[in-house]
Amino acid sequence: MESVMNNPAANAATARPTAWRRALRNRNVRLGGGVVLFWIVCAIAGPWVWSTDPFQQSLAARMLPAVWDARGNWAHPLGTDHLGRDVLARLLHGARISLAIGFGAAGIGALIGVTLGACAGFHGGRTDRAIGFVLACKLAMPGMLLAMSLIYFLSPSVLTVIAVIGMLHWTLYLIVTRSATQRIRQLDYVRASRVAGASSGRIIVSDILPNLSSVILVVFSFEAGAAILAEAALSFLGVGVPSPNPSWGLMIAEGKAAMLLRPSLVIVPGTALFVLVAGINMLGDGLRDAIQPGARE
Amino acid sequence: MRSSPAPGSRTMALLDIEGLRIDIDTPSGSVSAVRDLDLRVEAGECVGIVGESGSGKSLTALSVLRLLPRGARLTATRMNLDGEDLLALDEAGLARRVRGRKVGFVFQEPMTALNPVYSVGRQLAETMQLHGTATRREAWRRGIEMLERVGIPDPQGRMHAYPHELSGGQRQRVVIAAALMNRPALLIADEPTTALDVTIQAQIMALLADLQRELRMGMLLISHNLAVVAAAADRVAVMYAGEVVETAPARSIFADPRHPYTRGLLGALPGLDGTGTGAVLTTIPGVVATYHGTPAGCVFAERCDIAAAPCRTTRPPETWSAPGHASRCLRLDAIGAPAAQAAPRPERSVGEPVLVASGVTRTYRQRRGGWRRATELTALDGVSLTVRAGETLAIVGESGCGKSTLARVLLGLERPDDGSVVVGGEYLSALSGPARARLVQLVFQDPFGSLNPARDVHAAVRHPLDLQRGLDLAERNARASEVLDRVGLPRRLHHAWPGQLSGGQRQRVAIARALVTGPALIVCDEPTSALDVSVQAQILNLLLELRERERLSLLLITHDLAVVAHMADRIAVMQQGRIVESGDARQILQAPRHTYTRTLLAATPRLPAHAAREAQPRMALA
Amino acid sequence: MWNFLLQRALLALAVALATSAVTFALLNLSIDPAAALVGDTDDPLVVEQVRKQLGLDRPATVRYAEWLQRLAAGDLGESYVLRQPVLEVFAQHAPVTLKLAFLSLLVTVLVAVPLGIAAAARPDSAWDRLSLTLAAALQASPNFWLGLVFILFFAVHLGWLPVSGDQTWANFVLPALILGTASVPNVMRLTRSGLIDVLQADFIRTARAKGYTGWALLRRHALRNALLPVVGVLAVTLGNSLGGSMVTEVVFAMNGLGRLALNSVLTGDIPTLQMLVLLMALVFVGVTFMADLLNAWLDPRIRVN
Amino acid sequence: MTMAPERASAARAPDAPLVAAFTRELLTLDNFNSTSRDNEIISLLIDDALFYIDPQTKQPVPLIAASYAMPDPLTLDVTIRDDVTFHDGRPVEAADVAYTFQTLLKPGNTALKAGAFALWLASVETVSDKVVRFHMKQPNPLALHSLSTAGRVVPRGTYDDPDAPGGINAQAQANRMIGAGPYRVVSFLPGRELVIERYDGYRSDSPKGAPSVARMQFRIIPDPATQAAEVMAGGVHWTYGLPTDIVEEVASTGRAQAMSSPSMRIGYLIPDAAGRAGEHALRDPRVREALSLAIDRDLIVKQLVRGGGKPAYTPCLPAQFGCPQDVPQPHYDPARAKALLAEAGYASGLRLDLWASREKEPLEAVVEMWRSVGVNANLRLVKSPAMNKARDENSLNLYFENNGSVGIADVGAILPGQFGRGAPSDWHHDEALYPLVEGLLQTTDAQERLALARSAITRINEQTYWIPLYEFTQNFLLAPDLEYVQSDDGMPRLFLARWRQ
Ligand SMILES: Nc1ncnc2c1ncn2[C@@H]1O[C@H](COP(=O)(O)OP(=O)(O)OP(=O)(O)O)[C@@H](O)[C@H]1O
Ligand SMILES: Nc1ncnc2c1ncn2[C@@H]1O[C@H](COP(=O)(O)OP(=O)(O)OP(=O)(O)O)[C@@H](O)[C@H]1O
Ligand SMILES: [Mg+2]
Ligand SMILES: [Mg+2]
Repeated sequence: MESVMNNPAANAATARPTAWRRALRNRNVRLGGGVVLFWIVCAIAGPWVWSTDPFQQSLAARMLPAVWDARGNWAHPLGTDHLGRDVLARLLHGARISLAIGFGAAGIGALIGVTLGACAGFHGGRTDRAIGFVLACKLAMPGMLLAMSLIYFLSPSVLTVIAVIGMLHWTLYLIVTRSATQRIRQLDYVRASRVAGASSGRIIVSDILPNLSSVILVVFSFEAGAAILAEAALSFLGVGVPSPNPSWGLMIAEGKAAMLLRPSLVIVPGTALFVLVAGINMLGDGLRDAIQPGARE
Repeated sequence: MRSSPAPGSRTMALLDIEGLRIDIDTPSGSVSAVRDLDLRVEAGECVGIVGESGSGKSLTALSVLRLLPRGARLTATRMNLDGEDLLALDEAGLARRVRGRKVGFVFQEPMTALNPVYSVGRQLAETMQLHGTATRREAWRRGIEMLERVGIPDPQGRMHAYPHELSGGQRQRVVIAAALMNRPALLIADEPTTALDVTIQAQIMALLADLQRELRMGMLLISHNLAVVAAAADRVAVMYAGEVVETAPARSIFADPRHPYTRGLLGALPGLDGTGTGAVLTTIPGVVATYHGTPAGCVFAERCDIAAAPCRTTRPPETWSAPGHASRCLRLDAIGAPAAQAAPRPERSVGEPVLVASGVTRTYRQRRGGWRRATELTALDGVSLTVRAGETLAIVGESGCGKSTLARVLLGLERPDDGSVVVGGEYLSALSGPARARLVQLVFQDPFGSLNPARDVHAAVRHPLDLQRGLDLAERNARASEVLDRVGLPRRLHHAWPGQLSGGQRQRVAIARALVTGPALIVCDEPTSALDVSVQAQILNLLLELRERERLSLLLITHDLAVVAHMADRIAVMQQGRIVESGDARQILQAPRHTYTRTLLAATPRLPAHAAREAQPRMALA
Repeated sequence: MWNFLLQRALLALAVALATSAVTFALLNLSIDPAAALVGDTDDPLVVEQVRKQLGLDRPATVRYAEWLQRLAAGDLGESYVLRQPVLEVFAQHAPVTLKLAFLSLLVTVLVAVPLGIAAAARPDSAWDRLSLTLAAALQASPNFWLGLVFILFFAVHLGWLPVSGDQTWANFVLPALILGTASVPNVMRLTRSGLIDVLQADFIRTARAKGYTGWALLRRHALRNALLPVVGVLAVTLGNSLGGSMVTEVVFAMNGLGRLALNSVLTGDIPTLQMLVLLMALVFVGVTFMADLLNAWLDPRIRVN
Repeated sequence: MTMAPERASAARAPDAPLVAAFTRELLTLDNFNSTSRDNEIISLLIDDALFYIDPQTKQPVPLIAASYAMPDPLTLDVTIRDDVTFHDGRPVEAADVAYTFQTLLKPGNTALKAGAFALWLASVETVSDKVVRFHMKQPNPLALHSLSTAGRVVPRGTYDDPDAPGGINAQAQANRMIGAGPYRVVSFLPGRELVIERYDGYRSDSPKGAPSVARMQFRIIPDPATQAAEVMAGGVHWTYGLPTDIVEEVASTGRAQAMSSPSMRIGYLIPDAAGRAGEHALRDPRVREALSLAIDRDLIVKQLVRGGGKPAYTPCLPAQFGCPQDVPQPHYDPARAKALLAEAGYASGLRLDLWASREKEPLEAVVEMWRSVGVNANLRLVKSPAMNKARDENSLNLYFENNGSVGIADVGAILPGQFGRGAPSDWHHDEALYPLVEGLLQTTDAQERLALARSAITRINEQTYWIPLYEFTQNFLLAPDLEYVQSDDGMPRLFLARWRQ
């Protein structure tokens, strides 16, 4: 039956009333999106506004407390770290790196996972089984272990860390893309494209992928959060972002040694990480809630 | 709906609803889905509700059990069932005393109405156990009994089956059996057969009628299919945009429709006798409107061709034209006799063959996991057919007989294992994708799946041209716009997104997309079965018009014999991958030779004019 | 059925071999086991001794071929570091991780599933928001950090539980909580969204029309359907936590497989790593297989094949 | 984080067990087959060697040996005491000593320390019940030191195994150690836990003193923060090697005592002066010197290393014999560093990769100091297996290394091993330097050795083959009621621990 039609022809057909508009009305999307946006603005503008050099050490002024401590001062609002570097400057600079890691790694994961998933879902049969095997291998392999050997092997740098984390976080994309592709492949518009003479590749690129974008974005948001945390764990094990680059994960791992004396060294980047990841996840939750019901409309 | 204009003569009805109003909170505001609705069902009576999609039929039915969607608010002045005040019952009370006990409910989708992880037996027995009306063992026995009653073979064994092991028709029978376990006083059936084959639809409808009579149940039958309602109901209510616009005994509503909407619906139905082939159907322009708040005037005014100024400001009162026959229209006087269907078009000439398929065979290998031998399924078995220029060939047959497979092969989407397909003088298998696209195109059943939600209308229509070589963008754009004009899509919708279109509009876009490459043949796989009658009429008219104007050949695949009768020049009947009968449409419809064709014809419900029950009315009106 | 089992076994083997080959290649490319094994010295004499002791003077390909050959005979080799057959090493380290994995699975299930159900039963209610917030919070807390905070609070400050070690059950409480809560967000979300989906299904409307409401509706008609995908995710979680509790085991000084894996990377103990990867892959395939069986038992539609 | 005041603890019984924590796995008990510092600590507890390094004088004194004599520079006669017993009660005899070293010298022995003995020992024999004779290949000024740090004695036949290649099984004592030290092994789970108890048969007049703590348990806790938490919670009583920050902050809660001492471990950078990794700016001595001069070692030590750390300006420690400090030293002079770089043609800057596997913070400080003289260094912190691989494949040209001289206060314990021909850390390939450092192990004449060492160190500093940084600090966290003294040779002697009453 022609399902619920809200007199659609009546509204002016200019914008695209797809899931996006519904998403923008979602509370979680707004809140999470606001948080993410806040950090993006911080990452871009922060280092200009607070222009202290995040790498400038001052060994004589190490581990100064933050302003809320009686001994703190406004020269270093969040205090200094174990090498006397300004924590606020590092936090802002770290936002760039952590966001780069989150988005970069999630992007690489998306590239791998979506490509594999779309191929598996679209071609099915032998291709599907081969990709399923790769997936089983990936799932069966301890990820941390892979990460460590890979980071040894490639030289450690922010880019390496992004690449390695990306290479470890594509399974969810694959699974989601594969099943969504299987579903979409059956739809009549794909058949219509075939009838119009489109090749498989063209169908995947122009018919299937655009319709996966919302699901992929949801996975992307979760993976971005996971990637930021994965970097923190790698830093804990000593194979994360190379210092002196101030990623938040590294700041936590470094601050851990002075956790009792200067809890703020852990709490400040920890809170930043928490807020960002929680924001990203909230965004993802919201997007999924907004996109899932009646995915067709 | 009062069965009589005299308020004093109210008898105790089984179901008595008065002043029902349902509002639904949506993100874009509160929608008034049902307004000021009265409905009575007497014991042993079958009341039908018809109306276009979105007119509020399901909500009305669900409101009896208060199973409304989240955000729906229900108010009513009276809502009695069997003497009990439903409005006074809370959720728990309703669940305990009404749902599944006094009222049984049959839903539209048999495929999903049963829980896939539990056995049929459990889902039958639980209805009684839940209400404590029987012990486990008694419930089980009654389950078997009911399965037998609804005509499922080996009921004892089937109790242990899971839903996926049953066919759609069997599942619907199980759903009916489950609804009847506690011998309810009222059975509500919401589109019980829409998803089923015609033959099975006939069986299920007959079953429901039998059961209703046998158990002396009241029944509320909801369907968008006028013929189905005509065959089963004692009284009919026509709903439009949340209101009952006309209510009458079944016989008189079809014989003497009063409301312009009812007349529109009836006029839009193609006839089955084959005499009307090619005639233009009457249509109702536009789609059902949604109201936020109570409309000032007649809800149908927007689409009514005889609407006058007062129609938009004054709410029409209920007018009684005969005992039991009421309608809400201010312009009853302006309505003449029911519009006679226009005269059939002259005989048309057919030309050269555009498509010749010979001996097409397609088998599917079904892997059953592991190394077990794959089983073979012959979906097409030596099918040969010819379609000539300007001709419409209809392919009919039961579900799973291979119609869609044939369509896919003819479109080059799938290669036949054997046999050949020649289109426009060229072997299909030798053509490139874009070259093929200039010869054959297709229109689908599901208007919602046929458009890529990520492309706007114009881009969707242009897409096949994008894949052709040698046309620059301006040319392609111009051609797409031109085709969209030709299918009658308003200009303001040329750049709309599919999500903003109604089903009929989508189908127009799909047809435009099929036309844009200028093909010789268009394959239409169930082009209207997902559409309302009024919209179906629009689409059929469009196809007919295009056929005339562009000398298009159509290959029409459908279940609906009325559509076939209306459109087809020739008919091919398929069964199990083979063409069992083919020939001139009129001849086959009037004198079918193959048994399967006869069954198909017999199962197709007809309006009272053709129905046998017309002769022996069994209405019991107050 | 036998066909199916055989197929699964072959798949497990293929996965295990593929992963072990990747591990071997990666490790040989990134570290020098001999240099890693000597420890606190870089005295070339000592390094030479190590090479001789372990036969590392031969090319990696030869060593891998040998490893395969011995594997065919059922011999997984001997740890470079502990100088014991790796299977013995596995047997020593497995119990800790097994306990940890099952306890944390228990934590996950006991926390995530009820929360998910409560959230789905009334979307957008206070419960729902609380659960989602909790999930976001848990997901955003790095494991090691949470571990240290828990240690400081529960073990040092309150003195309720031991700080580290793996000797008594009390030792497992904190790590299982940490590891278990790590997968709570995912499982909870999945339970929630699965149940929300199921509650919108047609058969739920049928069940309501039969008279089911409230808890009975959830229990008798919705839960089984909603938990089907959860089972698969739990299996993957379990499979991963058997090999992946590295950080937790380090923080809590537990001697399980995660620690063993980490140390093996740090010391270039290739045979142990090979064994770990091989067994983990088998375990993983095994666990997911069990999940499939469980799902087949829960879902008659799968049972057919 | 606020901490509850320490829970009142009743005075500990004098023989209460002591729990010590190690960061890394303890894999074997056999010090001959290990190079880890943890094994040295354990070996001092469960083994007695022929000699013992006196923590005050840092000189070898007889331990199992009663006396020794050197009839000629290539012969060492050691007379052993008659009151020393193995933990199984058997007396230690000359035959056990001879067996121990003969086994080490067998060509097929794969024990990790076997090769080191084979360098200077030719053969060992018994002269009588109580006298063992060592024949040396060359005069060895550090012979007694070697016999102190690695000269423990095992019962005859310990390693014999007819099935093993060469008849020796180097692993024989990995798990079941029979020693002659003040403690004996109760149980050992490799990689997990070791429990030892006071050996009652231990002689009371040993230079090691009489052990006090009755029982010790060694646990492996990899994460320093967890170790600190354990000490605070009272689950661990002795731990070493924690970062200064952690030690200080834990001590500030009053739940543990902090202790820092010198470590006799020096940290330094090795530049690729020889061009092992190809042509590079570091081939230029001016660049190397500039790098060294640009480092403010005092600041690093004062602010980051702290504890018992000291700045280092020579490739050896001042506490070591033969390590003069009146040689040219690279004292902090950023202006000169800049000038040197400009002279060498790097006025506009220089890019470097600095590899390291530990000491992250001080090295970050170094990198920052270099930055201010225009050297842009990228700190590549990897685990040591990865760094060693890069080093051995000549794919790095500047790395951080450290050396603890096995606690021996003599330059002979560090210079030959670091600068000798073919050493992995030989990145100078300076023909003039080889004879100087190798001579340190070939002559016993103290004056001659001093002269050799001075020339070698001068040459190394002039050419900046090393960029010495600082002496490490040795940090301990102790239970509040544990008495423990640490010698400044950096070698923990746990048998000296006792509960404060
Ligand atoms: N869950 C809902 N949320 C918002 N509006 C709804 C919802 N369900 C129904 N409606 C509105 O109520 C109106 C009537 O819906 P209903 O399902 O009763 O129509 P129907 O006549 O049964 O149509 P169909 O033939 O398509 O089943 C629709 O126009 C729709 O806009
Ligand atoms: N890709 C496929 N693989 C295996 N079997 C298939 C495949 N496609 C169709 N079949 C089988 O071929 C037979 C014919 O299917 P087809 O879709 O052509 O039927 P149909 O007549 O269009 O039915 P309906 O009226 O329900 O659309 C069916 O039994 C179907 O199960
Ligand atoms: Mg409906
Ligand atoms: Mg079909």
